[in-house]
Order: sequence, then structure tokens, then C-alpha cells
Amino acid sequence: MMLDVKDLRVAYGAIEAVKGVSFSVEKGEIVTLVGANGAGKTSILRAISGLVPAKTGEILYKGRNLVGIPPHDIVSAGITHVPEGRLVFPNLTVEDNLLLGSYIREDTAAIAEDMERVFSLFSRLKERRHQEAGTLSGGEQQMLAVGRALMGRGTLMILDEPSMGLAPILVEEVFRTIVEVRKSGMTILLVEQNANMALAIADRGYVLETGRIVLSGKASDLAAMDEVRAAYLGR
Amino acid sequence: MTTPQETSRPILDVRNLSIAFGGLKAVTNFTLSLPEGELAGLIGPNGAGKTTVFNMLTGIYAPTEGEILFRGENLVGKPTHDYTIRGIARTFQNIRLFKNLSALDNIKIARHPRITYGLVPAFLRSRSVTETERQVEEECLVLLEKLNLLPFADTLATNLPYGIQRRLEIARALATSPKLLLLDEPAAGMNPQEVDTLADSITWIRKEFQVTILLIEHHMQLVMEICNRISVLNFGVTIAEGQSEDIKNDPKVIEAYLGKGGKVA
Amino acid sequence: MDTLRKYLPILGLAAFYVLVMALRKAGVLTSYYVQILMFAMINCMVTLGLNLINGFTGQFSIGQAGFVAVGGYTSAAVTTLLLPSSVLVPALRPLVFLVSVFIGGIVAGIFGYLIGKPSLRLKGDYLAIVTLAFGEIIRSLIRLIPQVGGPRGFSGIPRYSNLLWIVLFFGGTIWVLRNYIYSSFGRACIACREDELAAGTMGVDTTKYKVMAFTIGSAIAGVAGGLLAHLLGYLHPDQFNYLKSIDFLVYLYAGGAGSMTGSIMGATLLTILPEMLRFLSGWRLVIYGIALVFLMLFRPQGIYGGKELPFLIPKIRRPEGYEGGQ
Amino acid sequence: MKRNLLLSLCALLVVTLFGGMAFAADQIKIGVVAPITGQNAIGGQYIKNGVELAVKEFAPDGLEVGGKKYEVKVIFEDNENKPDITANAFRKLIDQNEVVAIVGPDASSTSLAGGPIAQTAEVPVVTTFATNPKVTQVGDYIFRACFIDPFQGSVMAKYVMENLKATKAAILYNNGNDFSKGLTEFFKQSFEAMGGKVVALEAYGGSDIRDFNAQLNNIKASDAEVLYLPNAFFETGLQMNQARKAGITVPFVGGDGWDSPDLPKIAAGAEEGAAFTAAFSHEAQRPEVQAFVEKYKENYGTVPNSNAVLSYEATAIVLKGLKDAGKVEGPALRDAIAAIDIDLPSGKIKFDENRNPQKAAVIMQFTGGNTTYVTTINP
Amino acid sequence: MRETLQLLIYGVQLGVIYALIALGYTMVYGIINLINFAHGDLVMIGAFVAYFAAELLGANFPLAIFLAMLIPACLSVAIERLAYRPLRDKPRLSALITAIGVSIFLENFPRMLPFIGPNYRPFPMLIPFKNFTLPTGAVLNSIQIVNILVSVALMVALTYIVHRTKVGRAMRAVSFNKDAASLMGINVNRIIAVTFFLGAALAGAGGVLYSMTYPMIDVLMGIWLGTKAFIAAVLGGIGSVPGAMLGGLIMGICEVVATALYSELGYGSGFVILILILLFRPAGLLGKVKIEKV
Repeated sequence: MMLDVKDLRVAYGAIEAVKGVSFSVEKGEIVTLVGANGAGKTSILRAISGLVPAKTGEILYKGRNLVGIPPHDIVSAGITHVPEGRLVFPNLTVEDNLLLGSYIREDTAAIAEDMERVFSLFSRLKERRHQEAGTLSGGEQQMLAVGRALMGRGTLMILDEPSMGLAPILVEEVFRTIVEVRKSGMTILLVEQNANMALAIADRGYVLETGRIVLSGKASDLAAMDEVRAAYLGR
Repeated sequence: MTTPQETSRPILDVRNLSIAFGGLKAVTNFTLSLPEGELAGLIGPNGAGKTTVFNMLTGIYAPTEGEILFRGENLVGKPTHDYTIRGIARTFQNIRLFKNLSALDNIKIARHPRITYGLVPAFLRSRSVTETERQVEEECLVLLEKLNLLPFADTLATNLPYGIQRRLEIARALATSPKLLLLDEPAAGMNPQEVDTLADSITWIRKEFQVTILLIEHHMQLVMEICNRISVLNFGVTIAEGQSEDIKNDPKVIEAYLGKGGKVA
Repeated sequence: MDTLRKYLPILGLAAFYVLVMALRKAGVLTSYYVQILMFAMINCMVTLGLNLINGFTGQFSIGQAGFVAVGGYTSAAVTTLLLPSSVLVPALRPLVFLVSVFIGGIVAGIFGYLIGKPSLRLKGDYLAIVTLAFGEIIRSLIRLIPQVGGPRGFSGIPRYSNLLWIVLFFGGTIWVLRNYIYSSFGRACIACREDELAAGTMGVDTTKYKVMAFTIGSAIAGVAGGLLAHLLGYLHPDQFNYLKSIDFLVYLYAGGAGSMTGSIMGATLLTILPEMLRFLSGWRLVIYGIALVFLMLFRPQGIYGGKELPFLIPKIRRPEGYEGGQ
Repeated sequence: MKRNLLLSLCALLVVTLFGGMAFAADQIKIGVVAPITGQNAIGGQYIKNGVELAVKEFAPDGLEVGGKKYEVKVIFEDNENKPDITANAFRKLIDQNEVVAIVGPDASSTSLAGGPIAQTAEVPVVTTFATNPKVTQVGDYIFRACFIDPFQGSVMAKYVMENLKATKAAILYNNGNDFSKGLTEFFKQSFEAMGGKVVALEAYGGSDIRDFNAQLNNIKASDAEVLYLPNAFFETGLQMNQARKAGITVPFVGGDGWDSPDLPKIAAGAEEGAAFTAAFSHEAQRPEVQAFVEKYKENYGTVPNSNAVLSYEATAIVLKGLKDAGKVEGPALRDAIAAIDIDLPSGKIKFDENRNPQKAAVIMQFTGGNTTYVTTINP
Repeated sequence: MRETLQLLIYGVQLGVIYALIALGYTMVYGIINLINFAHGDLVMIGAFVAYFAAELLGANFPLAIFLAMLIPACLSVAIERLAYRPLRDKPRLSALITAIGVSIFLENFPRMLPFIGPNYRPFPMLIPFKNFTLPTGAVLNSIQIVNILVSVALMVALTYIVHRTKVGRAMRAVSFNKDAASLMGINVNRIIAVTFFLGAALAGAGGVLYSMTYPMIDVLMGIWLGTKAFIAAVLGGIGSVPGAMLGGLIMGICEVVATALYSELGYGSGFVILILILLFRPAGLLGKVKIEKV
């Protein structure tokens, strides 16, 4: 088991955003958490990477409980988080952004290799390697965010709403990339609002509603269920 | 009881509204005409520019082009508070209550433009001030009661449960005595039961307070259920407009929301 | 009962005055303590004015000493140059003093308005540094006016201030400020602090209320300046340099921003503290510095931040059935 | 935690409240107000030395007043060189410690803030270095040990005119400082009355300023034959240093603010030949001077400067006054000081009707890092 | 013409020192939004370190400036750890008040130490003084040359660190968004400490250069100098490294020119320039106005 989350609760002041959630991710899988805005998806991811404290519960990563560990140590342990809204560093060049992705590593030669690998994956980034990241389009920024996460050579990548604010054509490209990334051996935990797309590429999925998991199962099964559709478009 | 008439004069007439941020076009030629008493929905995926439209309709962002005719008057270029005083009120996507104030004080601030006593009486707290303040307190309490918020009157906004905060924000907007109410994702973060209640509340509010409502919402079920008409926005452009059934089956809308399902894998 | 409640603060203030006078007569309080008390009350007033700007309206001004200077110099100019005590029958002197203090307040308020109007579109620390700059410019301009002594200081100011006057103005300031803060105007200011954007959509003309708070806060500083001028009998431009402004800022945030009680506590305590530490001689500022750090580490919100003593909140009677509990 | 803090604060208050009352009655208490912290803290140290030395000298084991022996107790209070803090210090000394007289403070601005308090309380004050004429106009209890601005300014004008034979002067002064501004005005007045011309008048805005290059650049461009620097020693040191680096070669002259052994160190040689007015010269051969200088050196290891001398003299005036008055009481002391006639290091001291001392000024000059006596100019 | 060039030289010599000190303000502000009131006092500490180094070890300029950078830098890191870090998630102004407290402490504690005290001390000559006359007639001296060279070298070094090294990238990442930075595996606390270290090192160097130009030091010398530098930082756009450099230079030159034109008000010119610039560019010369997200 790569990641095993048990009875996780997250609260902001008096408001409980995640109300006891358990799920797991196996090595090599793509697992997706889908649900409406405010369902608690982002809070779960932020708890995993240590950005918000878990109120109760356990987050077991390769058997080690991550609760209470500072975010930079969680990154060193092998979890790379592509945050919601991408959060690329706008005043830094594309190359500097990628180098920051490899911050925890010291192997200069391998870093350079990995950068070439990212550039071969996203050719548009290569063209813009000396451009400030803030000048990239939304889709390119998302590529950069994923590329930056790859530079950490982690084993688990968690992606928060990679399709947000992207044109459909770009959304497709992003998802194609995710599939590519998985082929390279990465395990992926994906949070998405675009349920059809997410379930299409995932192995398994969990449906969240207001801080709880209401449905779970094989992604293809979930995709066929009316409940999922209902959660987005109404009955 | 008044029912919306298709023929009635539009309360809001938005023409070719466009805005760009540093060359990036966020909204292009947005046009909308709302008859008085209408309950309309504005939908679209994340980042489609819906909130930007609201920001322009409340004077927070100045549009690069276009007109906002509200009850016949073009409001473009006026400061935010003028929009409110003329009758446009709104809520925010990510709740912007005055966090360190009680629910009651939040409502009282919204009454601000309707309170007329002068600065000198305020300094001296003259009898007329005390009297007005007492009235304001009563009005606000009555409003809180109407929206079932009375028990929370003295609680600091920041300590209220999420759903109550959402409701309080609507109450606060109503306290400005609006003619047009803009609700930005009122159902965000609510569970199905809460959403059902919200749907009832919104229709009730429209009747009770005689307001026209424009609603941004992701929760399609809610929008389909209560809105007379719906506009769909994607990448700052209106891609569809009409009744809920038409919208539901419009392929462009489905694609905007769900993506081209299953084509990738 | 309600009438009693209404007049309680006035009674309290009167009792405070009588008590101080009695203790002084009895020899328990010497005029040294009374003088510290007077300085403390003047500092409280300035801090309360600053609190309206920083604490209640959420603007970050750090040039308050400049307005104290404007008020002090203006008021002193009235009583020293325009209507010196030598040309007045004694009975008129208190009246002239009173008028001069108000004029000081008004002129400081006008300065506040003129400075606030263009500067308040700046945000946060940018605003702060501009207010600081204005304070320093005011100080260097005063130096160039020979009529008020220039760099030699303004001497020969009649010493009209006494405990009674200061208690009256102090009480008046608290009363007026309390009334303001709990009026529609005050709520508009607080709304600007809490969320300027949301305040705008509630129909609050945010610019107007920010400028208003700035003007009133400066005017109060000006009144305090007038009292100070007539207490010391002497003013010097360097008394109002930006380090003095920083003092007021420290009183405010150590006491707790957004609380009148906090301002009063902060200013009083920190005015008295250095005097009480006099026996430490040169070490006392060392201790003062450390004390500030510890105060903030243990009470980051200030001594009384966000709270208020009940008598500073006007009570509004609620109709039957609406008496919500806390 | 909070309660303990409050308790200890209360305890402190009580201690200070009653602490003042515990002293024995056969004590004479003299207050000294000086900057111990803040911008002028260095002045406070010299004042302390001067006062202590005077007590040692004039009341070695108590002071006999009206046939009774009193112990002399000196109480130092810090005024941070601020007017309002000075008012507190005065109040404390007068009300808490019940001092019979106050020595200091050393600046006109603070003396003007403290003076009225002492005047009302009928406690004589002898300020050490408050040169603004207005200081003693506060009332008949306020005296000073130094001479006033007009005198010093005119003395230097005369010296420049007659001894240096210069008719065109430049001035660089601190327009935030009363002392500097006063000397400038009176120098300019006298100098122009004698037919000289001030060809460059440049200002700077306070003791914090350390860059005078722009002003010196203007002065250099003028045809001044002498540069008057009526400023504090540390400012002057920098000004001389920068002036010479900038290539200004005219002689420097100044006032008694220069009188510090630190000036030549800061000026680093640029002060050579510069002349200034002072109340006192440690080089003067009068026995009073030599005796004083010896004692001072013995106690503090350096030669005394004006600050030290003036506070020594102010204290001496108070002690002599007490002896003359025959009782420990304000009004009697005031009358005694007003009528005083005493030989001190800077000469015979008598007060005029404005309570300013009638004393001669000396012109001193820097040579080889030390001050040398040039001449004495009588009032 | 000769005069203009001469004034420019004076202005630049003052401006580069303002710029060095302004950099510390701007870096700390950029990374934790704190106006570090104690920064000016670190300049003073730097000057005193150099003074004692010269007293004890002889007039060795490289050694003196090295120590004068190292010691305030370490002190600054300690201050950050003890007085600022515990308040990082607390109301923003409480850290400002502790900074004021720290500043009061740093000004008054050394004064009470017998070997420092309140006196003004002459600052030793660390390099030989020599005047050079330029063809235009303006005079340039060895101290000014060293001053400008060292300042420029330090600014180039800082720019290199910020833009070309790993730690610099981390600093820029942290100043943009602490969460996003920590997701890169950056230890945010450590990077903040590094920022304080670098800022204070520059302040220390600024203290030495300032004291060489105006060879006198005392415990309060940092207050006014620090304020001027802070204004320079705001002028340039607080949080912007090139802004601080530009702001410092502009302040220095404007002050000198204004003083030469009208010395009665010259020293206030910095404030006037500041106000004028901010009225037209509310976020300073190189600062960016943030658009509020709704």
C-alpha cells in the first residue's frame, strides 16, 4: 500500500471541512477523488502534504504516519503535490521553476537529465524555458506545475484540479500527460471536478460530498452511475 | 403576489460588457437583460468569468467596454457604494462577512446608507440617534428572524457554522434593501438537504423581498430547479442562453462541464 | 436605573477626579504623580485618536506626533501670540484656553484631512511611511517659523492646563469616540477595516470614512497637543519627531488595537512604566525594550485587544422576544 | 503570570511612593537633571563628573549651613534630552525628593520645559549649558552657569575681524538646534555690524545628519575666508573632516560646543589651528584653574571640558549659595545665589539682573590634537 | 558642470550606502511582510564590530568588513528566531512592536556596556585617504572609490545569489507563496533565516562603509540612517531588490542636490520625493500593485 488514509478529519476553526475520510492508493494506480466545490477534496490533499494539520486520523505513507511532519519533509519522503491553481512561481523563469521542483535533490547531472525529460514531455516549455512563468498561458502553467512535480522524483504525485480554468482542448492534453506520467511508474492521486475525464483515466475513484465519501469503486463503474452525474448536472 | 411579466421593463440591461486584465480578455461582450422580478442563473465552468461579471455589475472592476443600465441609468464608472445605494446587492463566492463582528452588526452595516442622522448628533449621541439606533436594531433583528438567524444575532460571524455564514451573507445583502440581488455560488459547500432548503429560501426571498435575483451556481440541480432562465458562460463568452431544459441538453454546455468524456483513455 | 447607567461614566470620572484631589491633599499623591497622570491621560487621548485610524478603520498611520505638534503649536499660538494672558482679565483666560484647544484640534483635523485625502489611496505600509514623512515635514516646517520659536522652541506658553481640564477633555474624548464608534459612522469605519471591498458593496463610501477617521483621529491628537502645550508651557519641534509617533504606535498595539480600553491601558501603563523604572537609571530603556518584546510574545493581540469594558459600549434596549443571549 | 506581573508593578509603585520619605531630615538634597540616555547621553557623563567633583570639593564631609551640619545628597535624574521627560524629572525631584535646588539640565529646550515647574515651586535652578536668553526669563529662580548666545557670537565675530583679519565668512549651522541657531544669528549680526559679510549661510537639519558635502560644496564655491561652525563637537569634527577632504582650506572657528577632547579624534587632524570661544581654558595659568584641572584629571583621567566645568561651577554656586543663605530653603537660596560672588575656574562669577553670569570668554585653539589658550575677551 | 559632477559623486556615495541598507529591509519585507525596525541598529552593530576589529586586530579593511557582516548577520538570525518567528501567524503588527522593542534594546544595551558607552567614537581609517582630481575638476577620493566598488560588488553578489543560486530561488519562491514553496521541499523557516542573515550582512557592510565616509560612530547612529534606508526601500517598491538599489541611489542623489539648492529644507527632501513618487506610483518605482481577488 502506497498511501492509506484512515478516518481523516480536518477543521478550520469551528468548521469541519473533512469529516472522517478513509481511502487508499496502491502503488502504480491512478486514484481520483471527485466531488463538487467545497466537498473537502482540497483539504484532504493539503492534509496529506502537511499544509494543514489533521485534526484526527492517520495518513500512512509507505507505512509511515505523516501527521505532524512539516511539508518539506513530506516532499523529501517522496510525495509531490501539484496544488490547486497551480501556484507556479510567476517571477521565476520556467527553468528556475523546474529547478525548484528538484530542490531536495543534490545530483546535478541527473537533474539536468530530468529537465530534458520534462522538456521532451512538454515541448512548449522548452521553447519558453527562459520566460517568466507568469507570462505563460493557463495550460502551459499547468504543464509547468506537473513538470515541476516530476523534477522531485517522488513516488506519489497528488494533483489538485489540474483542469481548472483550462479550455477543453487543453484539458485533454493535461489528462493525456497524466496518463503519460503514470506510465513512467508514478502513482497518482487526482482530485477533479471534471468527473468524466477523471474517471476515464483513473483505476479507482471516490465520490465526496460535504466532507464525506459517499461512493467508491472502480472508476469505470462509477462513470456509469447516475449518482455521479447527478452530483454535477442535477437529475 | 407579483409574477414576473415577460413584457415588464428590464431592471437590468447589460450591453456588450467586456473586460481585459493586462491584455487577457476575461469577459467579452457579455449581454444580459433581466426583467423585474426574474430569477436568472449564470452558469459556467470554473474560471469562465462569472464572478468577473458580478464584479463589474457591482462596480468593483471597471469594464473596458460596455454599459450597465440599471433601472434605465448607466452605472459604469460609478464607485461601488453607488451601485449598492441604487439597489444592487451581492454575496461573495468565498464569503466575505465582517468576521470579527456579530451577525447583528453585519446586518447593521448593510443598513448604513439608509441611516440619515448627522455627524454631530452621532458624536453627542443625541436622542434622535438613540431612537434611530433602536429602530435599526429592531429592523435588523426582524430581518434576522425572518431568515431564521435570530439565535445567532450576537455571535461573531467567524464563529458561525458555514451554512449559517452563507445565509447571513444573504441576509446582509438583503439588508441593503436591494432591487437586484446577485448571489455568487450560494450552495457551495452545502449538502443535498441544505441545497434543497436553499432552493426554497431563494424562491421565498424573491417573493418576500420583491427582488430580482441573478445567481451564479455550480450546483446545476439547484439552478435547473429554480431559475426561469439561464445564461452559460465559458471563457468569458456567452455560449448559451435560455430555459433550463434547453440548457441541459445543449451539447456545448455538456462539453464545457464534463469535457469530452471517455475520449482520452 | 437606566438614567443611572447613563450617567455612571460621568459619575465615575467625577469620582476619579475627587479621589485624586483628595489623595493629593492628604499628601499620598504628590504633584509628581499627578503630573504623570496628566501626561498619561494626554497620551491616552492621542492613542485613542490613533486607534480610530489604525484600530477601528484599519489604516496604518504612524505620523501621529505631527498632528499633536500642529494642535499644540496652533493652540499655543492663540494663547501666547494672539491673546496673551497679559491682555486678558483672569476670568476670560479659561475661555480663551478652551477655545484655543478646540482651534488646535480643528486645525490638526484640517491637516489630517488634507494629508489623508490624497494619501489614503495608498495601502498598508505605503500609507504608513507617507504619514511618517508628513509628520517629519510638519516638524521641519515648524522649525522655520520664527514666531513660534523655530528650533529654539516655543516658550512662555501660559500653563493653563490642570488636572480638571485634562480629566474633562479625556472624559469628553472617550465619550465622543464611543458615541462615534457605536454609530452608523463608526460601523462604516469598522467595515472598512474588516473588509474594504465588502464594505463598498454594503453601500459604505470607503474613501469617505477612511478620510473621516483620519481627520477625527488627527483632531483628537490636536486637542491633546493643545493640552500638552499648556501643561508644559513649552514646545520644541524635536519633541514631535517620528520616534514620538512610534511611541504612540507602541501604546496602541501594546494595549490592543480596536479597543478603547486597550488604548487607555496601553498608554497609561507605558507612560508610567519608564517613570517607575527611574531607579534603574540608564538601564530602564533596556528593560523597556525587553518588556515590549515579552508583552507581544505572550499577548500578541495586546493587553486588551478586541475586548471592551462594558461601560464603553452603549446599550440599546431590544424589543420583547428579541433578547438574544450570548 | 498576569497577576504576578500586576502585583510586582503595584509593589514597585508603593516603593517609589514611600521611598522618598524615608530620608533623614539633616540632609541637603540637590537634584541634577541630565541626559543619561538618548542622543546627548555623553553630555550626561561629563555633568555627573563635574557635579561629583564640586561636592567633593565644596562639601567634602557635609555642608555647614546656619551652624548646622548637613549631609549633601545628589540625586541624578535622566531627562532623555526631551522636554516632557524633563518636566517629569523636575516634578519628581521637587515633589518626591524635596530637593532644595536643581543643577541642569544642559540644553535650553529642556531647561525651558523644567524651569516653570521649579519657578512655581520656588526651587532655584542653575542650568549648566542653556545658552538661550529666554531660559532665565522664565523667572527669578532660574540661573545659568554659562554665558548666553549673543555674547559668544559677538566675541567670535570680533576675533575673526580683528585677529584673523577676515571680512567674508561662511556659516554651516544646525537649524534644528537652538544653540547653533542662536550663535549663528548673533555672530552674523555682530560680524555684519562690524562691516563683515556672511557670504555663505548653509544649514542642516539635526544632529543625526552626517553628510555635509552638499553644503560644503557651496561653501567651497563661495569666496569665504573663514568658516564658522557653531555646532556640537561631534558634528563639528565630521564637518572639519569633510571640509578638508573636499578641499576647503580656510580656517575654522566655532563656539563652546567644540570643547571636548573627542573633537580632534573625530576631525582626525582637520581641526589644526581652529579657534573657538569657551568659558574656560584648562591651560590658563590661574591657580583656580590649575587646581581644578589637576583634580579632575586625578579623578577621571581626562582634562575637563566645558560641560564638566559648567556643571562643576553650577554645583559650586548652589553649595556656596546655601552657605551664604544660612538656611535650607528656596527663597533664601535664590537671594543668596543672586548676590553670589565666587572665584571659580572660569573666573569671578557674579549674576546680572537677568541671572546671567558675568564672565569672560576665552579664545582657544587646537594645536597638535590639544587645545591651547589664545586670549581672553572680557564682556 | 564641475559642481554637478561633484554633487553627483557625493550623491552616489551616500546613495549606495542607503541602497545596501535598504536591501535588508526589502528582503525581510518581501519574505515575511515585516518592517524590521531593528535593521538600522544592525548597521550600528556592524560599525562597532569593525571599530573593535580595527582596535584589536589592526586596520585591516577586508577583515573588518568581513566580521562586520558576519556578526550582525548571526545576531539578526537569533533575533528572528527569538522575537519574530513565534509571532509569524499572529496579528501582523505584533511582530512590528517586538521589532521596535528589539530596536530599543539594541540601542540602549550597548550604551550600558562600559567598553561601548554613549560616547561618539572616531572611526579608524581602514584605507589610506587620497584625493584624485578628475579632468572636469571634480574631486574623487579613495574612500568614495572603495565605497562605491564594495557596494556595487555586494549588490552584484546579492543579485547573483537571489537569481542564480538554489537558495536564491528558494527565497524568491518563499516570498511568492510559503505553501507553494514548502511543496517544493523548501524548509521555509531556514530560508527566512537565510534572508535575515543576508540582509543583516549587507547592513553591517553598510555600517562600515558609512563610518569610513563619516568617521564617527555611536550607539544611536542606526536610527536615522535606518529610517532613510527604509524610505529608500519604499521608494523603490518595498519587496523589490532592484527597487531598493534604485531607491537608495535616488534618495542619496536627491538629498545631496536638494541640500545644495536649499539647505534649510534639504534633509526633508527625501520625504517630499517619497510622497510625490508614491502619489503617482502607489507601490513605489518598481513595486507591483496587487489586484485584489474577489
